[in-house]
Amino acid sequence: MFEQTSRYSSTVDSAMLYITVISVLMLLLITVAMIYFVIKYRASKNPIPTQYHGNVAIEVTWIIIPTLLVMSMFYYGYKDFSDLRNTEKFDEEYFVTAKMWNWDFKYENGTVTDTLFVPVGKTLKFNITSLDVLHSFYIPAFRIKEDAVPGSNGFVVITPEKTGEYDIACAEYCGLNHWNMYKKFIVMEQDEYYAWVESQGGKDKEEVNTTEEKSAESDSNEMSENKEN
Amino acid sequence: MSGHNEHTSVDTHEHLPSYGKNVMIWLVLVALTALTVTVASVDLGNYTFFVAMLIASIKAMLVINIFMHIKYDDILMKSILLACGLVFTVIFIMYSFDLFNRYTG
Amino acid sequence: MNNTTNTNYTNFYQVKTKHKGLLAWLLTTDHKRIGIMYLISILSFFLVGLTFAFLMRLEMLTPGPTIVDAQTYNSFFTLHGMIMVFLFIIPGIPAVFGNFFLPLQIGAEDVAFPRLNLFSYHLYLTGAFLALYSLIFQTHIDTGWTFYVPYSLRTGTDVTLPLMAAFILGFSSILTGLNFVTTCHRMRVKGMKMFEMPLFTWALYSTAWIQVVATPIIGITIVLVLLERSFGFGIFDPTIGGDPVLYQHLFWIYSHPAVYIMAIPAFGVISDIIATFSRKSVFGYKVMAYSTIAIAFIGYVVWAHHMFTSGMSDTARTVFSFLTFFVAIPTGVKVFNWVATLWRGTIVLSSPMLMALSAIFLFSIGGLTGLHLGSISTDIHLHDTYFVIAHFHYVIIGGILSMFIAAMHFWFPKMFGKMHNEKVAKIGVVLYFIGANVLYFPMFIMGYMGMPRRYFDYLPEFQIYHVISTVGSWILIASILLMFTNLLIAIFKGKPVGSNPWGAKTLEWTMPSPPPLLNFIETPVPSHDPYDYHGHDERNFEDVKYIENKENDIINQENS
Amino acid sequence: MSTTSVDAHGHSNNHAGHGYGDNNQLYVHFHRDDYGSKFGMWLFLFTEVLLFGGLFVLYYGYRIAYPHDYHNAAMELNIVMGAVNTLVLLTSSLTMVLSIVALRRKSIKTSLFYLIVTFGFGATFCVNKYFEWSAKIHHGIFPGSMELRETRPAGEVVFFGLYYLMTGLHTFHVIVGMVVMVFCFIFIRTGTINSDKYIVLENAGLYWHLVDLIWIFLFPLFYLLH
Ligand code: HEA
Ligand code: HEA
Ligand code: CUA
Ligand SMILES: [Cu+2]
Repeated sequence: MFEQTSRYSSTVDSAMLYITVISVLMLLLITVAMIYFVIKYRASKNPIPTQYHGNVAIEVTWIIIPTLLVMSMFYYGYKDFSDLRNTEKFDEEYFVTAKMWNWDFKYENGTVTDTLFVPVGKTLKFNITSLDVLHSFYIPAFRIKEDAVPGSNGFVVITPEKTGEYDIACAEYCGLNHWNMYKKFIVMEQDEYYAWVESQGGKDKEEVNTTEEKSAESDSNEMSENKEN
Repeated sequence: MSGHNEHTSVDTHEHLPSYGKNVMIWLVLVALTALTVTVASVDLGNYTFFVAMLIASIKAMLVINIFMHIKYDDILMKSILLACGLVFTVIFIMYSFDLFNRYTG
Repeated sequence: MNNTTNTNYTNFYQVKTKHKGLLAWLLTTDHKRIGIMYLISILSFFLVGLTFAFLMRLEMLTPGPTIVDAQTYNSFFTLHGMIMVFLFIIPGIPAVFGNFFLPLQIGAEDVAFPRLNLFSYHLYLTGAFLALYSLIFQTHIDTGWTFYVPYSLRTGTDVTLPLMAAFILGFSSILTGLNFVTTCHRMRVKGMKMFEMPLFTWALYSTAWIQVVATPIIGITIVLVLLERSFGFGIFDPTIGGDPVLYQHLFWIYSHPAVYIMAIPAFGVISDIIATFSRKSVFGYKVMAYSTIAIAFIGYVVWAHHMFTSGMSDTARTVFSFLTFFVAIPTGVKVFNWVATLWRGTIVLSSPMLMALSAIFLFSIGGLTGLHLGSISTDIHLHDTYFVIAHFHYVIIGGILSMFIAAMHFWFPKMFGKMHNEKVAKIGVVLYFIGANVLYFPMFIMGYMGMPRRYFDYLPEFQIYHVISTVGSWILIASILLMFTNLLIAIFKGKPVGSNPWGAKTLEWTMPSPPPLLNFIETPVPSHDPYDYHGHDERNFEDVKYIENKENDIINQENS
Repeated sequence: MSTTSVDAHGHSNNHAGHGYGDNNQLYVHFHRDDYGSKFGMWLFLFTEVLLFGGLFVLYYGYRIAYPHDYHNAAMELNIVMGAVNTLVLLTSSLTMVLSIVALRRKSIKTSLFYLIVTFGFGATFCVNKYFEWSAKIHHGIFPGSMELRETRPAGEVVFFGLYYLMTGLHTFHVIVGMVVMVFCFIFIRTGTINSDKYIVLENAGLYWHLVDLIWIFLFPLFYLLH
């Protein structure tokens, strides 16, 4: 549930917590003030209202303080995000291809599988694309999500820190079986993983996939070329 | 901002517009069209786009100011045009943040 | 207090017209009748939208198919979203209460272009009937209310008619906006400056600008999807060169400002209600007016916060996240100013007031969770999960629907000349508050745990939250039905009221209720402060007895 | 006069006389606000510009995505056709203005003459467009055509898609403008529009100039940039 699976997931959670705490405080402030005023100044107690048209100092205060608060929120979100997008170096690369209503996971050595196996403690880059409509590669436990857009490539970079089995979901509406694109994301011990990858040696899940991917690549257009450089 | 009661029913441009001035403007517009077509055949590299847009904008300003009378209208009427320009600028700028970084990495 | 029932006038319901029967309504240019017609049509569609919500919640009660299959569920949320957004909440407050009260609040006799106003209504009806036709006779659209390409290009369901309906409704919205902007500038009664208009009018004015500025973009986008579907221009179709992300830009360039089209009029209603029942001028009137404009403007430059995971460039994600946070500032100013208005006021807890206070609370929850969504890293996790659903239902149910209902209670005596039962109304408000929280709060938790939206089925660990949420929807049903029935009964059996039962100060309360055809019996003299409560003493205010539900005053009136 | 009747008519006593039944022209009658109409018209033009704006946004986006394809595709459009149409519209804008000037100077005949000329230019524009489009269609370049889908790069498909959409939407506006002119013609003949009440013609003129304005931008964007 709120399980920590990587450094990234815990920073996202603390950003979440930070925003939540400020929000709850704000909400409390407003609510308490509201209830207090309603009781204290109810018509039967305070039949003559005091006319007040405003107060510049107060209004400036409640412009400036929230501004500072939200800027700090922005900073938190931005910092984590730049980690997620840090592509300078990564250890393993995967090619994730979505289609109605399935995922294909392709490893660097050409193997294609239905379940995504990765090694723990390595920095992994996922290149995400789609063959038909929009999908979204979502691993709740890692707090990551990136749309699979036909005709172009998205990516995310994560470093899992705990072995285990996690869910991959599709988070962009894609039709009838959108709800049924759950797949497993399995983080293995490093030696176990590498042994496994070796043993697969470029095996395809089904031969069909390669041909489809080839044709998708061959009508590459200027747009995706531009994007890559 | 001005309330309605400050305007009269027949609006602000009292002067009767003349034929001559409009014909002049038309001549200028035609000349600018000729210019832009000529310039198009010269290779200006990256500037082609800007030159073409500049000339088009000048033509547009002439049409708006003179043919569409905005020059003689009051500030409220002009502010619509201003808002329109602002909205366009904002959309294009915001949108460019995506385009330029995505397509021309 | 001028609060006598004026018997020697004909109110706008009674006026004889050239046309008879239904046509006397359908062909009227009277803004008040048009407002009432909008009220009836919009509420009918609201019920349709609600029914889909109800069915959806029922489906989510248990994992696996409960009452329908996946395809049907997909069209349920699409139809629910479309009907609620395009047919209910966007036209909602402006078309009903704006039409009825904008001219009254600025001392005018009608809007600037009465015939255009009627035309807008006809467009609305046309759009609504197209939508309804498609609903009844065609396969149900299943694209989600966002119609994202390329799915909307490929789906085999009937997309054309609902999209055309949305296009026509957009046009209706533009024309209403154009009309209101002109009305605010040209129709103010002599002596009323822009900065002396009530805040509800200000809200309508800013909203009208957004309608004019944003709606054409969705219009063209819809047309493009339709054309793409039938001819294959290649604009959006990735197989022949289109880029789906550009579609999302165009869609949200409209649809983000659209959420402020929904919200700003509701803010206006809150301001008017709070001022009235605190017997005070709104704290920081000018700041309130400016913040309305600021929201409208900033709201225009944050659209891509809906696209943080869409594959947009990283720079754009950062810039849009940054700007998103600035919407919170003017909104915060509004919230704080409302609370400050209560300070040292004379607070009368009528049902509209109770609703407004609960709205401030619920809206704040919705708005503050908007901050979680505005921050990039957290949004990447929360995007397209139930957290988003909870966010916007809190804002909409808590802030906007509730203000629609509050406005109905607040202006009911003016529109119908009758008073509803305040006690029942207050029970309704409390139920509504409980229901909304039970219904939507669990969704925040689910969303954070990773339950994606638009899912027909879910993992077993989410069931408990779905069950709570569904029970909440029943409480909400009960409250809504209770309040509507109460009002419906009051139309026929309510006690007649005078011109100003609530003791409000804006101009619409200076004429008898319901208003006469040309609104003002005498030319109104506006005050420099639209909420001028100087010298107010609640003990001298007779009409508060309506609020306290005491009957004697009414009997006096009936005798006179 | 004033625009709200509230201050223009102390109508507290003559209320009954203002019911719709007796006088259905109630609002039309004393609600004359030329300034307001023009203001409304400008707002409407604003929305029209934004309607095209959506397309300009797409044009711009794809121009950045596919710069080369755009250049190549633009070569295939006929500059002469485009330039002629530009001149036609510019001139029609002029004659539209002249029609209003004439009307305000009370020369109804001249006004009608210029209106007809404007209409004629509009028609010329449409005829030109018809030939231009049919030439393209003849070469197999139209939305969804095999030629485009199979043999052209993505950027050209998009370019021609936008070309048809934008010039199509524009031509649609030209036709609407021409219909409006027909109504203006009739109203001038019947005297509903006259040298004192010319706001309808003026608004029609504004609309027509907008059509011209948009073309001023479409022309370089599609025909010149190669
Ligand atoms: C009326 C409707 C409405 C309103 C008013 C808002 C208001 C806001 N919304 Fe919301 N939103 C929607 C309707 C609305 N939204 C809808 C329908 C969607 C989903 C669409 C879809 O995908 O189907 C959505 C989705 C949505 C997203 C995209 C989520 C995603 O899909 O990933 C984001 C992201 O930034 C967002 C942010 C905000 C913000 C920052 C505000 C701000 O305006 C909120 C400002 C208010 C406050 C902040 C609270 C009050 C202030 C204070 C109490 C004091 C100050 C305190 C501080 C500043 C700390 N909204
Ligand atoms: C104006 C906007 C509005 C309003 C008022 C509501 C109101 C409600 N909505 Fe929402 N909703 C949206 C706008 C709105 N919604 C949008 C835009 C989406 C996104 C769609 C998409 O993904 O494309 C959405 C999506 C959405 C979902 C997510 C679906 C999914 O992603 O799988 C859910 C789930 O619970 C939901 C529930 C509700 C509920 C329970 C209410 C309740 O508040 C309603 C309370 C009322 C009742 C529960 C019924 C009471 C009445 C009756 C039963 C009437 C009986 C009938 C007659 C008498 C004729 N809505
Ligand atoms: Cu794939 Cu949703
Ligand atoms: Cu938004």
